[in-house]
Amino acid sequence: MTETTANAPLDSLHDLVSRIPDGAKVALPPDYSGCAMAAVRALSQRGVTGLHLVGVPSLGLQADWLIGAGAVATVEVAAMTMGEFGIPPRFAAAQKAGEIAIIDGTCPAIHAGLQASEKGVPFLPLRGILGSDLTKHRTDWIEIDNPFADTADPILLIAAICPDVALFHAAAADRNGNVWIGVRRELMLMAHASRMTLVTVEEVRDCDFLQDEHMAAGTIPSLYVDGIAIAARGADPVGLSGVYDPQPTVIAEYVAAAKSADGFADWAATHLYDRVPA
Amino acid sequence: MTETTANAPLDSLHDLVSRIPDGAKVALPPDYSGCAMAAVRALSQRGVTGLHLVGVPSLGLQADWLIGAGAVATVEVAAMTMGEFGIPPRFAAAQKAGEIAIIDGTCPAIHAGLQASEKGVPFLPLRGILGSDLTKHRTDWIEIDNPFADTADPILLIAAICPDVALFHAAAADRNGNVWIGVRRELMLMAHASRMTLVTVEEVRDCDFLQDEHMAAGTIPSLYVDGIAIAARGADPVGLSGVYDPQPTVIAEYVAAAKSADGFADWAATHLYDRVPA
Amino acid sequence: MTSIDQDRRQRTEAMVAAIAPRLVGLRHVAVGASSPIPATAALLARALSPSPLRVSLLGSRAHNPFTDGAKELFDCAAQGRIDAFFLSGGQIDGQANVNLLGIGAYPDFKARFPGSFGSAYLYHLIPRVILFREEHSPRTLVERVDFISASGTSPAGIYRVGGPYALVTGLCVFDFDRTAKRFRLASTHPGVTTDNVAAATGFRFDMQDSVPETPGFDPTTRQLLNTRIADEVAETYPKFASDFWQTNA
Amino acid sequence: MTSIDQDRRQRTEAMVAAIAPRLVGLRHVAVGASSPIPATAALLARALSPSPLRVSLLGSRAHNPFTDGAKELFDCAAQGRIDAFFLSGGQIDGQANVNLLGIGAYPDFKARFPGSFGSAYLYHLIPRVILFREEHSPRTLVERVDFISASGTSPAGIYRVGGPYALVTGLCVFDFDRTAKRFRLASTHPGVTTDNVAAATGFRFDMQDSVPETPGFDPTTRQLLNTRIADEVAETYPKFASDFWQTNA
Repeated sequence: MTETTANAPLDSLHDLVSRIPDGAKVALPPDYSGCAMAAVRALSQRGVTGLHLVGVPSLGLQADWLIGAGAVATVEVAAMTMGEFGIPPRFAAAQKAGEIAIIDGTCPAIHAGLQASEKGVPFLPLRGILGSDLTKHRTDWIEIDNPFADTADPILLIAAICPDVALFHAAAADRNGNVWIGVRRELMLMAHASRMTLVTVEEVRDCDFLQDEHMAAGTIPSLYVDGIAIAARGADPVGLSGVYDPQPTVIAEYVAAAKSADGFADWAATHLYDRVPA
Repeated sequence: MTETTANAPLDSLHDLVSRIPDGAKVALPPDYSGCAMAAVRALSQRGVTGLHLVGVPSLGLQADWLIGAGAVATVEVAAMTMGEFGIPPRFAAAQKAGEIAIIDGTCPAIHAGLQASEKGVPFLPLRGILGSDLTKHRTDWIEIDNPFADTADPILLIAAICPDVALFHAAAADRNGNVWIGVRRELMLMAHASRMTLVTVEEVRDCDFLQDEHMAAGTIPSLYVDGIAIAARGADPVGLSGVYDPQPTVIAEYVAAAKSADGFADWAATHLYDRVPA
Repeated sequence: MTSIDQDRRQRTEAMVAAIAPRLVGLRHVAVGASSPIPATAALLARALSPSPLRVSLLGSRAHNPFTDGAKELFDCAAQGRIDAFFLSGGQIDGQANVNLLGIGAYPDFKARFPGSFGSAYLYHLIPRVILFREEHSPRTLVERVDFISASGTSPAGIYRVGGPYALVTGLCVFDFDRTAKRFRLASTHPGVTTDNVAAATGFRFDMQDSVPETPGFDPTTRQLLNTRIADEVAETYPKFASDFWQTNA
Repeated sequence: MTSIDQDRRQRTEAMVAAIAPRLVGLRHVAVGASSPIPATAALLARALSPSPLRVSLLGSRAHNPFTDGAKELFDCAAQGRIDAFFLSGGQIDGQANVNLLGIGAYPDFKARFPGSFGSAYLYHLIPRVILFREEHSPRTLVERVDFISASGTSPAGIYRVGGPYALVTGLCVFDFDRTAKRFRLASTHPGVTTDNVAAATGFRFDMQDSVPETPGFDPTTRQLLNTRIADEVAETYPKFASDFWQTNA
């Protein structure tokens, strides 16, 4: 079932995350859209620091592990949420302690910033948003007057967001290093917009998704994929839509433990640092 | 196999094209990306006039039928080409006679204009293009100075292109009016960007593409589809990629006949106006 | 049917009953994630609507029509293809400003909420945005929000096709008057007086002499809710559906 | 092997032989539709390249890697993911301006070409754009194009990461000097003199005293071309492949 290719030789998880330098700007999906949780374990174990996380458009448990592990300097997000479990506990603590920079945005502006990077342009315009206090704190949002309008027509320009790395988990890669993401097109946008794309997958299939008319439309071509590692159940415990469900009891245990720094450290010793696949 | 739904009751070809008013701005794909040729026959037979065709991004035989039928006032395109058959003959004649307005553009600007419409913004910026004589003739392209740059940095803004109608042919619709287009995502962009989307399909399948993870990624949701008509081999003679091939001998016959207005009229009497399905 | 108390059940019912009629007749209603009450109201409105009403539930598989990634909801709104949407808020003020970010002064909030999500954008682009907040108290409904995630109104000359339409709480319904830029008490839920509302509301609002009660469900509608709608809700919100609606009524 | 005359075959071979070495070592070469000579050269370069070279052929199923619609080629170029591309032109001038629109004054051209396609954009964004035009005559290679579809050079201060790298014709190869903004004769094809080139060229160009002959194929490369490469070309250009390359050499 697995096969390496010239285009995308398979990495170990360890090697995959070794390509993420300290201080990198890393685009991550929200907990429901394909999180490379096994890679995040490996990254935490390595002791990475100074990451600038870009939530596409929000972050949850995945980011909280990294924040708890001291890996994160900045989060750029439309929201920090674990859904029914509320605000991620280590994020809440870091925010209270002033230990983390937060670039507060709004979902469509994050998507537009990534689309600007995808199109290789310095900005994209967006309607709405004007009047929100968010605009007061964003030097990378500039209001101009729409040059196509006859009368005054203020519109916001959103600067391109160019992550160094996009990191996510998907159901499968093929033998040529193409990655199938189905309708999760935000992952494709992340890959197009980022300088490097690293992916963990449940499995590698011995076929070519681009030659299969039913798979091609949901496939990120290997052109955009810089590294692939196999990680079976690599999205545990947040789950992989259509493949396996989230594990609410595991998440609840984490949330209970991570309310304090000590509790996180205890939890991490046995659940984060100890469980890194080779 | 076929079924009407509340979301997208099936139209006859005649009823489908009756929703395209004279003078409409109609977005059409190039000859290789799913042309609703049967619908174009029906439209020509109706005697539609004054159309503004937007090629996404080029046009060929499909547009030439409409131009020969006197239906077209304006073409907005990056190219007018029938590939190995050269420039469409009725277009060439209309251009020589000054009977048609031509808005000459470039492929990425047409896509960007449609993306601006898709995003509900008045313009999108694009790199490149500056220095092309095309810019001298486009009042809907405005050069500004990139407000995010520290030094002078001219960049072109492309006005949104908002077609009244997107018209194309696809392999299949499902019972809920969703249309499967596979990797032909430019058709999805056309649908998102246009006020109305009319589609002809080879068949309607008794299933829901959105519930099928392998079909969903290549599907235009019925939300964007305003009318569907069944037209078996509806893309003849330009063909439908992956379903049936173009018919070069039929196309060659057309090109030979349509070199003159009389030749076109003779050809059209038996091949365009006579062959409209009910 | 589980241990949800009767008060909570009644409030939830009243909120659904208040929202649903405000959606009937529309073409497309979208509901954000983690919004079971608006989802229930939207699915009920679809069943009651004389014309086809499309309901898109984010987070649902059966009712999520999007195939162009997470940006599609926002593009779709900007295209004018979404008629109604729902926003909640940690704070909502009398000018319908919404605060989803935190209490206190930015950035060192005393209490931080999850975040603004797409509110700043969708509030401007979707014609009928219905605000909902079950907790109706001076803490949640304030004179002035501490942080404007999404502004309720805009100055003349700002492109804005959307905005607040109503505010539905556990006590009552306010309609929003976009000209006066103020809420007007439209109805109070069963057992709630206008004095109760005034005491629980931190912002000033308009009120006519006589304020009707929020209409409840007739037996046919209740039957629909406890059968077909409960089943539809359960696809996305199974616990909510079993807590609130009898599927064997 | 069909009725293609020997001259045409030799010119085609020389063009492929001229283009391929200019692609070896790159990461990603894209080839537009209806471009069999560049496609052949790109596939040959892939086979000869010491490092992985990706070839994307528009209009090919096996070699088309795009899944985001017709816009993806252009986005991909702007992302810096395409190292080389090919443009032809109805007219090409001495400053490497390309005219794909028509002869005469816009808009009432005496002769109209198909159109500018993506040239105006890709020429600015792809580092190594190779111009190709088999017909080498004062009609095609002119002092000044009648219409600039895509400009060969840009003033300082214009964002431009791409541009002309070489011009390959049926007679010779010019390299483009971006500083001097002029072509320089790099080699002449077998049997062609510099005087032949000068007589056939409508623009002025630079030339060193001694101009080498365009290197041909060694036997190994010719064998590769007539076997594996011919098969790969045939997937997209079956007629061209059978016309020009012996698949049973």
